[in-house]
Amino acid sequence: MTDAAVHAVDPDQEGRVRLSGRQICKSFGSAQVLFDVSIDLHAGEVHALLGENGAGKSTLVKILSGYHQPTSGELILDQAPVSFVDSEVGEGHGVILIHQELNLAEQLTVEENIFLGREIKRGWFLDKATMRAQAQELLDQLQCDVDPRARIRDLAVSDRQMVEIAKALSKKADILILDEPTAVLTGREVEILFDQIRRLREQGVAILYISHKLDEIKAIADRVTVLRDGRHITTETVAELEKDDMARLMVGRDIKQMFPDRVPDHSAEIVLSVRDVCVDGQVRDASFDLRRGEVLGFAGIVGAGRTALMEAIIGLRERSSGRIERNGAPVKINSLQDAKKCGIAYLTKDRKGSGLLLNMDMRPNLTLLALEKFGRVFIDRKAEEAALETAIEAFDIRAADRKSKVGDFSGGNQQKLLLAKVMETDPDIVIIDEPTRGIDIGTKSEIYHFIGDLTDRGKSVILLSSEMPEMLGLSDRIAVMAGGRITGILMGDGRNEHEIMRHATGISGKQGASVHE
Amino acid sequence: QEKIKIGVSIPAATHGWAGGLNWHAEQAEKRIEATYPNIDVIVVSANGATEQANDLEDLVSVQNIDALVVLPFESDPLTVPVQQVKEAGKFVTVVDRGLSLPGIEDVYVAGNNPELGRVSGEYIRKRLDDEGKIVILRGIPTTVDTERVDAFIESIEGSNIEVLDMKHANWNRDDGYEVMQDFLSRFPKIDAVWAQDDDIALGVIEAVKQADRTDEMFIVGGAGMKDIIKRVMDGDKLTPIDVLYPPAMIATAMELTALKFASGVPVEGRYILGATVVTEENAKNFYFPDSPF
Amino acid sequence: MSSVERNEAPTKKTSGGFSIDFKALGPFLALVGLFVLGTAINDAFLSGGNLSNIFTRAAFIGIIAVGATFVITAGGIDLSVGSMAAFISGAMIVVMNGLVETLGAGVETVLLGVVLSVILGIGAGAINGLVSTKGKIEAFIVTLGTMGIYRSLVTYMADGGTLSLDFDIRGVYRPIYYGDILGIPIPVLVFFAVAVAGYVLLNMTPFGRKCFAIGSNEQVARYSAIHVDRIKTLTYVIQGLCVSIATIIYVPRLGSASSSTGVLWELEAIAAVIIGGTMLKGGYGRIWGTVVGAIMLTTIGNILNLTDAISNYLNGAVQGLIIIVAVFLQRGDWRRKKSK
Amino acid sequence: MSSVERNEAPTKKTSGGFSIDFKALGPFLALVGLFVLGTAINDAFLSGGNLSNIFTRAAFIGIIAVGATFVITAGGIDLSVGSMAAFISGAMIVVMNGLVETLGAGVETVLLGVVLSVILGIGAGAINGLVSTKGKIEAFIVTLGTMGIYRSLVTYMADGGTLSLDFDIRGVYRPIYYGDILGIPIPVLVFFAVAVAGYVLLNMTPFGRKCFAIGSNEQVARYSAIHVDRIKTLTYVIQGLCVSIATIIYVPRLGSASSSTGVLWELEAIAAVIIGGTMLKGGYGRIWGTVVGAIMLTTIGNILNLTDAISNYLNGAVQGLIIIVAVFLQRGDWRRKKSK
Ligand SMILES: Nc1ncnc2c1ncn2[C@@H]1O[C@H](COP(=O)(O)OP(=O)(O)OP(=O)(O)O)[C@@H](O)[C@H]1O
Ligand SMILES: Nc1ncnc2c1ncn2[C@@H]1O[C@H](COP(=O)(O)OP(=O)(O)OP(=O)(O)O)[C@@H](O)[C@H]1O
Ligand SMILES: [Mg+2]
Ligand SMILES: [Mg+2]
Repeated sequence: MTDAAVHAVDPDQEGRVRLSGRQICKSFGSAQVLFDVSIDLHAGEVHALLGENGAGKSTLVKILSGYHQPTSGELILDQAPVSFVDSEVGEGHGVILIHQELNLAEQLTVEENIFLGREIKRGWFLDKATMRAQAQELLDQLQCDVDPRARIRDLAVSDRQMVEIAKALSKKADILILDEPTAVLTGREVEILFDQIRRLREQGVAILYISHKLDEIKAIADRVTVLRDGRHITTETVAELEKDDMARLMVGRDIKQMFPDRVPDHSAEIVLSVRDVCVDGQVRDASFDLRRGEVLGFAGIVGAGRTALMEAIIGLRERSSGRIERNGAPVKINSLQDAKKCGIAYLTKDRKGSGLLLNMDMRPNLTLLALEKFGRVFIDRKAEEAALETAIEAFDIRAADRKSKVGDFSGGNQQKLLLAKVMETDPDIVIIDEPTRGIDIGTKSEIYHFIGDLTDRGKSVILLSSEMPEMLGLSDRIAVMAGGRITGILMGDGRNEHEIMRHATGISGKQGASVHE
Repeated sequence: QEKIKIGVSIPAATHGWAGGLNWHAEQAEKRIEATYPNIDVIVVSANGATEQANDLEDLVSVQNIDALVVLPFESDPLTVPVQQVKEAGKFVTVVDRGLSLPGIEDVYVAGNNPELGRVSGEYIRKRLDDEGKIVILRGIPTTVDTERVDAFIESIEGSNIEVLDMKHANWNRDDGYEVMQDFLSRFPKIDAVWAQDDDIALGVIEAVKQADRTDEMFIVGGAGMKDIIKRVMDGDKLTPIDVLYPPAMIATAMELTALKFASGVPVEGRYILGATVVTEENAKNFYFPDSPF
Repeated sequence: MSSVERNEAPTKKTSGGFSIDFKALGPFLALVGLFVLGTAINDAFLSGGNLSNIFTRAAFIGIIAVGATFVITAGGIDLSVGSMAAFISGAMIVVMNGLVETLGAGVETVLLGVVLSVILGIGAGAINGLVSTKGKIEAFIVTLGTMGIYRSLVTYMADGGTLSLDFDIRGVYRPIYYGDILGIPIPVLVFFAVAVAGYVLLNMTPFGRKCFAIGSNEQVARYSAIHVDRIKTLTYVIQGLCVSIATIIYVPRLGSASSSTGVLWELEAIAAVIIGGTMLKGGYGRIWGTVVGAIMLTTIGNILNLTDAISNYLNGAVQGLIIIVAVFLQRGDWRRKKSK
Repeated sequence: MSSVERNEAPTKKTSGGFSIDFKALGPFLALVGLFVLGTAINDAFLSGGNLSNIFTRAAFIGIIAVGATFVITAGGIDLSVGSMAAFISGAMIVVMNGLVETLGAGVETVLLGVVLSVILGIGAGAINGLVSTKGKIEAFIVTLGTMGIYRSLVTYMADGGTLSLDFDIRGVYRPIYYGDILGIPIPVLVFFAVAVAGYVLLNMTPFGRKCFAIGSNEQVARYSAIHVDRIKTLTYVIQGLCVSIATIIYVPRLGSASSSTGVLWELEAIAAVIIGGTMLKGGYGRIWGTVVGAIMLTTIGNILNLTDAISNYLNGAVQGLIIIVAVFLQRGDWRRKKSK
């Protein structure tokens, strides 16, 4: 903290302190989540904030931008104490926060969301032409290919995040705070975002950046602050820290091995076989086999149709054609209930929209999918409580208050709960769509080992992920999709980033599925 | 000494006639309480048969009344509740709509719904010389409405009067206006309108005026609303007569009941009010400009 | 409307456990307040007879409102309950009267009437549910439509007049409304049984849990392998069943049905549900709240009959005011403000 | 109810632009269908007089429904509009009658009546809005309460009877309802003007956009620096203003007000809004849909008056059926199923 004081003496210096939090404490009810945390944001610098799920990162940045009030402590903006009574005041001072949870009105269009609350007017009326043009400009700047007139509810999650970013950019921030902006983005989009962050840094904007992806921290951040259990652990320059150091500082112990050791058995029996599945406009003639004890990865750029294919397999989307066989016998899966009966479970990537009941507490959320397990006539609350106990243990779910609404949980803990919910059905085949979105590195490794255990027990996993290391580290085989088709299934040494990209972008040139050893 | 309590249960003022009923009940309450200091009158109003049954229970159980004056929302559903009041040993006066079982009430002050229909029908028949096209605007589909309409139809049977159509106008001016507008666009020739109720009649008048067909037809309402009586008195060609169905009957019933307790004279039996025809000549006898109805 | 819930979320925690209890107790406290008011106005209020009257009356609306709690919790709405009640009453009367000739005015006739009522209630509920889920039409529109349809049907059956139950049958059927067991009126017992059954179903069974989930977020429910359409339809069926039970105890009271039977009961039922703390947008329902809400509404009507200090014309105003104030007090927000 | 919207999302993309157009056109097509039906039933339907009647009548409910579109879009509901209309009519009549003595039965008197109406409308709307937002009470309960209050007030003012406008004033005021400009009745013109103003306000101003945002997600709105309570209150004020405008053209029609004025208008207004495609849960509103919805409702009533093929007792049933079918057809889901 002393170096911050040095900066503060010379306000004209490039790295001068713009905004700092001093001795911030925050409690929700009886649960204290922040203890005397201090942080300085410098102009023209990217400051990273690291910490496990539930460490208090989001809470801290909400305080810095006026969405929460600190229980004690103060904010200092340009050497003067300030009080952001609400986010409006914060924004008035140029502090812009991109929330971890998407904050868009789903029924409104992209353009309407970007300018929500600060519409451009001509006279008394909305200047729609200007807003559309500016929205288009912002989206172009982010190389984001969505129509400004599209409704948010029709967009893919990653596109929604890009809209959030566009919205923040349009606000002309002096101090920009990004809370896990890349959790739902793909590699290409992350690069675009980084270009923007670098550009803003050049312009002297102070940036606070939260992510669980340590590569990103190395790539973009200048300094890093680590929080653990609501306490400030350290603030250092990124150059001085290796990724392992960061992980250790966060978790408080060494992470020995990220991925489980796996010995793929390519001769195990086929448990699921999908043939010629089509979904109108989204998937064409997808066929693949899944073996017992296998992790089958699905890679592809956004909109390649992976989610559509999976939802079609489990009966959440209408198939226009195609067959599905389970253990060699044809099965009819026309609804998720059918899929459940076939021992297939699905973990959605949209945890807020289709994953969790945010206004309820953990217990009903955990058991919702496997409700009949807890009694057909009456729900056995004791069994539910026991299951919750087990899940909290198994998935390391950290909630300040077990009775609080799931919507108040930290993002990562929501994700863990969602995973626990899906696993409650004890499926033979799990389809997991972005399982580690927003999960800290320590827990990530636990989840990877958990998946490893599953396959060791003879379960099979289909993994949809936009994180390349995860895809490569876990999958025995990798199916790549492009434009609604499976363009290749990679095995063995064929499983590398280059091959995946080649198939994902469609330059592999082949029409049908190709197999690479 | 304990006051004698007379409970009065009537329908709430949800349409013109019922409004008049409430007004007259309130006036009668004031008069009776002023005249007989040892009588307390309690007026309650209900929005439906169930609510009225509730009111009767409350009058007995919490107000501990000695006598009940009731104008049933509908005859049938209130028969048993009134019977229970009677069984609790109270003096019962029933007004307008008779109960479905005989012998419950001590006094019956009866309006005469079929009579209203019959008188109206006979007037129209005579006026049109047994020949012509008419339309009918009905009230809310209830027994009261059905009795009136049935009697009306019966009274024009055998003549060449053709009922072009009848529709419910729910004893409501706005509905009367709209239904009449549509009758006017449908039927090029209408000789007379039976509106059955003065609220409806007021709507009909405006619709006919708007269509500029005032010379073509006349309108017969019912009840004795002051606006219509005034028109009759002024000799308006559109409303030559009105058929009386006075909401003041509630006051009559209340006063009869009070009399029984005040004077001790035996009061019982049936008092049937006729359906008097109001014409230009006698209208001034029925015109009360201060009444809200 | 949802603002109410949302606004509270942040403050809830700070005011600690007591406030949460207060929220659940809210409706009860408001009811106690009403009882105090009633007693203050007239001593007779607390008499056994009067209390028994209040609870017996609350049974109609209360039973219907228990059904409405399911519908509303699952994110739906049913405007047709009042006319459904009228229609079922009418059909019961017509059929029972018809059976007198063959079966006589005995218990069998009444039982057959009861069976018919249950069948019609379930059927009418199923129609509401299926048309809105399968036809993908807003429940508001569907039940507004069926509201007109059922009311017309009873008017038609009664030929514009009143359908009246045979007086011999009334004698047999009468105890269902007027009878009591150990001094507790039968309608009150039925109400209690329905409320307990509703409570168990809503709070202790998978079905109830699914209603909460659907009302809270339909998409999440669908992704949790819940047959959303089926469950929603079932809530309307339960509503229909509740209407039929209410009708079964209603018919012996007045022994008749007409087009004016049950008018605006839907509004009262929904009001009872909302007063009880269930959210109109769905996702949160509370049977006991509903029961208290129904009793509150009835009590307000009763209190107005205790005094003639207020002009009859102003009944509606007083009623409206009391409802607003009662809900305001039970929400408990004023306490928080004051304590700040 | 939200299922309807959500279900469509996945299919929407695939079915392409046409389907979206169809959805917006839906209400219009349903209206055209009704007109065809009307013409088939009776030639008189298409006569200028009849059409002018339909549109003039639709003006009342339509104007009120334009206001309701704002309230519902922002996630609220207003049940008090019918009794508010009755109350405002009554107050206008009382005041104008009173002014005759001092000002005479001239234009000034009418103007003062109109000014009073606007003040009362805005005031009543503000009360609904403020009590529900500041008091944190569900709008359903607040407006149910004020519904009773306003209706009682008019009953009280009228002494249970009818308030009648002075006949001299009627002469002056009459043209507002019965007059026309270039053959178009003035109420229709006013309706059109209100609809255009409503459209502009809802779709072309920041205020309208904020209504959408609040109805869609209050939390997001709050995070976007939108003064949620203020905007919500304003929607009720707009609703009140619309009621007052409707009243201003209603009073000269029959020159009277009583406790039966405006009964159930709230249901009609909400129905018009929902038929028009606005979502009851908020977040999406469509003024033109509302206008068409109001005209549809009026047309159904008119068609039923033009035929005697249907028993009068069944009017309500036919009305209910037509509403359900019309909404089903306009939702356009049946088309998709068929094309599969
Ligand atoms: N509104 C709230 N009410 C109650 N508890 C809350 C609320 N917001 C956050 N918390 C609690 O505060 C703690 C810190 O949460 P926070 O969201 O700041 O974590 P985080 O570091 O951002 O985690 P993640 O990496 O998972 O996003 C968690 O235990 C969470 O449950
Ligand atoms: N609810 C929806 N409504 C309309 N279109 C949709 C919807 N969901 C997905 N799509 C479209 O369908 C196509 C395939 O989407 P899908 O989500 O399956 O892609 P994906 O490859 O799984 O993407 P991701 O990499 O983000 O998981 C995309 O063009 C997408 O925009
Ligand atoms: Mg976070
Ligand atoms: Mg008195």
